[in-house]
Amino acid sequence: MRYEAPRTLESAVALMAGEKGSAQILAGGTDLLVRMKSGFAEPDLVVDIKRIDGMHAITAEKGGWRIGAAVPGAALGEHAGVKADWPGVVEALELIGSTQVQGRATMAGNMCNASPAADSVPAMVAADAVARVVGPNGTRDVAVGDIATGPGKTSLTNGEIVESIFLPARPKHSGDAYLRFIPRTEMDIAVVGVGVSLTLDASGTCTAARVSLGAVAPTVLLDQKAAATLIGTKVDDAALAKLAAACSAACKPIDDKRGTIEFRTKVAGVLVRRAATIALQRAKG
Amino acid sequence: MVKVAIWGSLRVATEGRAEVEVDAKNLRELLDRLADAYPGIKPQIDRGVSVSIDGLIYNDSWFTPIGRGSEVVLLPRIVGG
Amino acid sequence: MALDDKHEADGRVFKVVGTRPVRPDGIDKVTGRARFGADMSMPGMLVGWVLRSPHAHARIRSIDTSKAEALPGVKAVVTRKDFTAESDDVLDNCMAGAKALYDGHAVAAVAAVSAKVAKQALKLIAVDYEVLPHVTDVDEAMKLDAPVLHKDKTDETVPAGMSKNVIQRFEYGHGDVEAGFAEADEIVSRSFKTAATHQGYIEPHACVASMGPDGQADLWVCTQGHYMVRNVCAPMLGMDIGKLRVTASEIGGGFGGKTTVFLEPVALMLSRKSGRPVKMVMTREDVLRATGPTASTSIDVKIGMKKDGTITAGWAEMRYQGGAYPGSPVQFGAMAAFAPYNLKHVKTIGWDVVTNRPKQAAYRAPGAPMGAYVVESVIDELCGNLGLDRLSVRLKNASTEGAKASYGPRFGKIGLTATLEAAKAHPHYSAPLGPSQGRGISCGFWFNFGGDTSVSLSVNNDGTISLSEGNPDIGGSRASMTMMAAEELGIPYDSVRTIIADTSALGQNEVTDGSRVTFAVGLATIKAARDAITKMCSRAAKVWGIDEDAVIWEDGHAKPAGPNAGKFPPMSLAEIAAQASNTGGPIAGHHEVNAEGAGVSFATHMCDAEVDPETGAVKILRYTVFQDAGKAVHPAYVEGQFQGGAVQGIGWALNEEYIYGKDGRLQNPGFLDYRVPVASDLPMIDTVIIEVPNPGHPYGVRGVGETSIVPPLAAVANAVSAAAGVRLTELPMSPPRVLKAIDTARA
Amino acid sequence: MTQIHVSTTINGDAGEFLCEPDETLLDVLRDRLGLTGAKEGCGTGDCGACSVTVDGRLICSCLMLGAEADGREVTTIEGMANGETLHPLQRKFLEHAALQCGICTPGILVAAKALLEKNPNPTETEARYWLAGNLCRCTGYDKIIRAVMDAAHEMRGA
Repeated sequence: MRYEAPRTLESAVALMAGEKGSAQILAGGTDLLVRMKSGFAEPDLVVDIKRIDGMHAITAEKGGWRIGAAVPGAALGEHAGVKADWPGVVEALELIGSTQVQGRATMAGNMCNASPAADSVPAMVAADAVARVVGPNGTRDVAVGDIATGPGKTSLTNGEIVESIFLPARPKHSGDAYLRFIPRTEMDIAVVGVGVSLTLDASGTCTAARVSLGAVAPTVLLDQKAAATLIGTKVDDAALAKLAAACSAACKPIDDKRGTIEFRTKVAGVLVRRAATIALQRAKG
Repeated sequence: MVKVAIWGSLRVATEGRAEVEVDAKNLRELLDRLADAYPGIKPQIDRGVSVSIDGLIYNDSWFTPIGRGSEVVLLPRIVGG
Repeated sequence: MALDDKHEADGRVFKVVGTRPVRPDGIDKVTGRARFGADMSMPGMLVGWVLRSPHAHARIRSIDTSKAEALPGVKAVVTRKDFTAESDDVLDNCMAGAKALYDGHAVAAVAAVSAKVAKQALKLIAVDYEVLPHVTDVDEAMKLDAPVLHKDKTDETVPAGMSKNVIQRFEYGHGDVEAGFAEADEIVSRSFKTAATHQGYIEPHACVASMGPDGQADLWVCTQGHYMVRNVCAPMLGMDIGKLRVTASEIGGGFGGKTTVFLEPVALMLSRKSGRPVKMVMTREDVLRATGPTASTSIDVKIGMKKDGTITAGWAEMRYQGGAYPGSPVQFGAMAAFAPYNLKHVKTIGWDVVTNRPKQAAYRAPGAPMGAYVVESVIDELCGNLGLDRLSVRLKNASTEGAKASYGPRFGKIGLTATLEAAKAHPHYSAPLGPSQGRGISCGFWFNFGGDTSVSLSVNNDGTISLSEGNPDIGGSRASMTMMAAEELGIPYDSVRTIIADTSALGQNEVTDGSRVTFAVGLATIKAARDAITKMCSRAAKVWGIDEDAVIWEDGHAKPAGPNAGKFPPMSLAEIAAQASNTGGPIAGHHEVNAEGAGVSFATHMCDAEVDPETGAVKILRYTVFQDAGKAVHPAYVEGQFQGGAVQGIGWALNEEYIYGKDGRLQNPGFLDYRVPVASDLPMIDTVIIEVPNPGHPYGVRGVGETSIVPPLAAVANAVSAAAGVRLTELPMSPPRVLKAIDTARA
Repeated sequence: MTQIHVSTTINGDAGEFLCEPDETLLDVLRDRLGLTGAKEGCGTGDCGACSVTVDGRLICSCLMLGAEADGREVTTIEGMANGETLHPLQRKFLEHAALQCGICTPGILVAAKALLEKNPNPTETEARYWLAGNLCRCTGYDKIIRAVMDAAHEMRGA
C-alpha cells in the first residue's frame, strides 16, 4: 500500500485516477481504517485529503454553508453558524461514534461510506444538501441522496473525489431534526434513522417538508409521500399520525443482528413523529 | 460414623439414598470410604468434588477433621470467576 | 471450624483495615507505565498469529503448511500434530485436532518477523475441511436428531436414550416439591431463556514466550493465574513444570475469562520451533469468537406461594450449553438458584450440554446469575399476583443461620437478612416512581472459595516489609494485602510493598478466582506476618535475655509480656530489623496453606428502570447494591466490586448477547455490536456494605467479587417488567424484545 | 514496500520515526516509540483505550495512520503528569479508586483531560456522554465519573 497526502485537489484527482489497483480516499478514516484492519479493504493506494487547502473550511455561500470534505464532526459542532441554521444535520453528524470518532469522522466520509445506516445522510437528504464532486472530467454537484447507490456502493466514478457538501440557505420559519434509534445511549449503529426538515408560513401551516429514512432500505430513502402528509397542515397530532403511518409504510427493512423488520417499521413511525415535533418547534423559533 | 448427604443425580450410585453413612474421621477417609462403598460415585470424585462440613466448603484438605455430629454434604467441585 | 458466636476480630480496633489508601500500583496505572500483557517486548522477538476455523463444525481432513513455511520471514508454523501430549479438552480447545468445533476454533499458528508476514502466511495455509452440520442452541442440541459433537463424553449420570450432546445431569434439593405445591395458594410456572455473554475484559489475551534449546522457558502473560498457566502448559509441551517460569503481567480484566489458557501453549510451541521469543496478542474479534464466554440457557421454573408470602416449594429444570466441550456451569446455577431461601421443598435439575460454540470459561459466579434470574423473576410475579410487598416476602423466606441450603448444607453465619433489612430501610425503596417506571428487587448468592496459597514476607533492614504473593492483582488486591500485613505488624501502610511474584518464587497459588484472593491470600498474609512476628519476638527475647514466651507483639513493637518478664523499653520492628544480622540473620515470615473456610456471600439489589413504550428502550434510573462483605478491608475497592458486578449484570440483562447466524458464525465479534454498557447508559451505582464476619477468616473477610453479578439480571428484569406492564422472559431485554412483549400484551 | 519518514511532536518533544504506510498511529506509539500507555482494546474505535490527542483533538490512535502524524502534535498518557507532579485527574483517580484493573485508565484520563479543557464545568451527564467511547468493564463508571467531577471542581478552584 502507498500513502499519499497531496497538497492540491488536482493532484489528488490525478493520483486517484492514475491508480491501477484499488484506491481509497482517507478523510477521517474512521470507516476506512476499520475495514483495513478487518481485511475487508486492502487498498493499493490511500490518498489523504486532509493536507489540501480548503478541505477543512466551513464557508458561508449564498445564504447557506459549504463544508469541506475533511471537516470532522467536532469542528462542525463548534461552528455556531451551521448549528443555528441546520441543527438537525449537525446533531446527526455528532451522533456518529464516540467523542474520539468525532475528532476525525467527516460528513463527506459518512456519505461516501454508503452505509444505509449512516447517521448524517438522512439529515443531509432532509436538508436537500448537495455534494460537490471533483474528478478528471471536471466538477459536478450531486444531491447527497444520489451518492450512495447501495450498501457500500456509490455513484462516484474513477478518480472522483467529494470536495465539499453544501447546505442550502435556510428559508424563514424552517426547522430540521434528526433522530435515530440505538439500543444503548451511544456507540451504536442506527437501527432506524429519521430526518425531517420543514418550513411553515406565517400562520404556522407547513408549506414544504422533506422526510428521510435511514437503515430501512439499501439506501437512505427520501419519503415524498410522508412529506406530503405534513404539507398544508399545522403539524398537529392528526398530521403526525398520518406521517408516522406513511413512514412505516415506506420502510423496506431487513431482519439482522441490530433489529427486526417489525421493530424497524414500527420505530420509524415513532421517530418521525418525534423528529417532526422537534423540527416544528425549531421552525416556530 | 459420619452421615453424608449425596446430591440427587449421584443417588443412582447409592440405591437412591439421599444420605449414606461412612466411617471417617477426616476428609480423606470420607472420600476413600465413599468410593469403596459406592463405586458409582468414584467417577464424580475423580472429576472433582467439594465437601461442605458444618456449612463451610472444603476442597482438598485430606486431614480436615470431621466431628461425629458434623453435617457433611458432598458437592460438585466449586469453581469461580 | 466451629461456628462460635464470637469472632476473633470482635472488638478489635483496626488501624489500617477499613481505610481507603491509594493502591501501591496506582501511579503506574495512571501514568501509562504499568505493563500489561501486550506491553512486553523481547530482543529478537517474532509475532505469532492464529489461523481460525471459519466453520462451526468441520472435520479437518488435512492441513498443508508448506507454502506458509516457505514464505520469507516465516520462522515456525504449528498445528495440532506438533503437540504430542495426550489429548484433553483444554489442549483441543487451544488447537483443534480431528475436528474444528466452532467458528474461530484455532487450527494452525505462524510465527514470523512481522504481523504482515504472519498474516500473509496464514492465507497460504491450506486446510481441507469437511463441513458438518452444526448446532448452537441448547434446546436444539438436546434433540435426538441434532448434530453430535462428541461420541464419548456423556457421563454416567445421563439417562440412556438422550442426545450425546447431553454431557451430565445434576439434581439437588430436599423435601417433596409436589407436596409443597399442594400447599400453595398461588403457583407460577414459566420458561426463560438467557443469551451467552462474554466477560468483556478490555485487555485482549496476550503473552510472550521464550524457550531455549535447553528446554527452559519463560512466559510473560496476562492471566488470572500464572501458576495455572505453568501447570497446564508444561505437560502440553512435554516439559517439567519447574523448567517453565511464568510471570504475570498486569492484567486488564478477566472476570473468570482468564482462568484458562488459549494462546499460551501455542506461543511456547512456536518459540520452541523457531528458537526465538514469540509474542501473541489476540484481536478483539479473536477474543469474542474464540475465548470463553459464559453459557446460554433455557430454564423452566415453578414456585408455589401461600397468601401470606411463604414459599411452599421451588422447582427448576435448567439447560446450559457451555460450548464445544463439557463443563457448563449448570451445576452452580442449580445449586445457587434457590440458595437465598429457606425452603422445605426444593428441587433443581441441571443439564450440561455441548454445542458448536467456543468452550465456555468461568464468568463471575459462573452459572449463578441465570439461576437467580429465573427464580427471582417468578418470586416477583408471585408477589405481584398476591399483592405482597416484595422485600417482606423475601425477608419472610430468607435463609438464615442454620437454614438448610437448597444445595445441601446448613448455613453458618450469613448476612442475607441484613442486606434485606438495609434495603427496606433505604430511601431508595420508598422513593416515588413516575409513569412507565418500575422497581425491581433481587437477591443473590455465591459460594466463594479459598484454595492453595503461598505468601512470603521479608523484613528489610530498615524496618520496611517486602511482601510477595502469587495471585495477579485484578482490582486492588495488592492494596488489601499491604493493608492486612501492615495491620498485623502494627506498622504504617507505606512501610509495606507488595509484589506479585513469578512461579519460581513461591509455592503453588490457585488462580485469582472464586472471590478467593482477599480471603485466602489475606489469610496467608496475616499468618505470614504472624510468623515473622514470632521470629521478631524471639529476637527481642534474645536481646533482652528473657524467655521467648515472655515477649508479646503490640503496635509494631516487641514488649515484655508483663512486669514479671522484666522491664525493657518496647523494641520497634525497625530496631529489630536493624539488628537482624547480629541476632541470627535475616527475618522473614511465610505461610503456605490450602485455605478452606471461605464464607458464602449474599446480596440484595434494587433497580429502577424506565421503559419507552413506543420503542422498547430501557433506561436504568437508579441502582443500589446491598451486600455482605464480611469485613471490607479496602471499602473503596469493595464498593468497586459491587458496582462493577452490578453493571456487568445490567449489560447482560439489557443488551449483551452472542448472536449466531444460520451458518453457525458469530455475527457480532466486536464491541460495536457486542454491546457492553457505556458511561452514558448508567446512573451512579449506590452501595451499602454489610459486615457479618466470616468465622473462617481472622478479620472476618468474605469474598465479594462474584456475588455482585448474581442479582442484577433479575433486579433489572423485575424493574423492566413492572415498567412495561408485562413479564419479560428472555435476556437480553433488547428493545425489539421489549417492544414485542408490550405489543403482544396489548393485542 | 517503502517506509515513510514522519516528523512529529510527541508530548512536547520533537521526534521522527519511520513507519509502514498502513501502520496505525497506535502501533507506531507502542511498537516503535515504546509508548505503551495507549492500549489496543479493539482496534476499531469502539473502546477508547488508545485515546490520544492530535493537535488538541481527542482521537482513537487505532483509527489514524502513523503517516498522518507528520507535522502534528501528539499527546499521550505519558505526557500527562508534569515530572513528579500528577495531573489533578490522575490524582483524583487514585483518591477515588476510579480504576480496578487499569487497562482503560490511560485512555479515560486522556479523554477526561480533553473534556475539561473544552468544558471546565461539565454536568455529570455531559461527562458521561463525553466518555461514552471509553469502555470500562470493572468499575461500572461510578468512581470514574466522581473522580472526573471532583478533578473539574478542584481545577476550577485553582
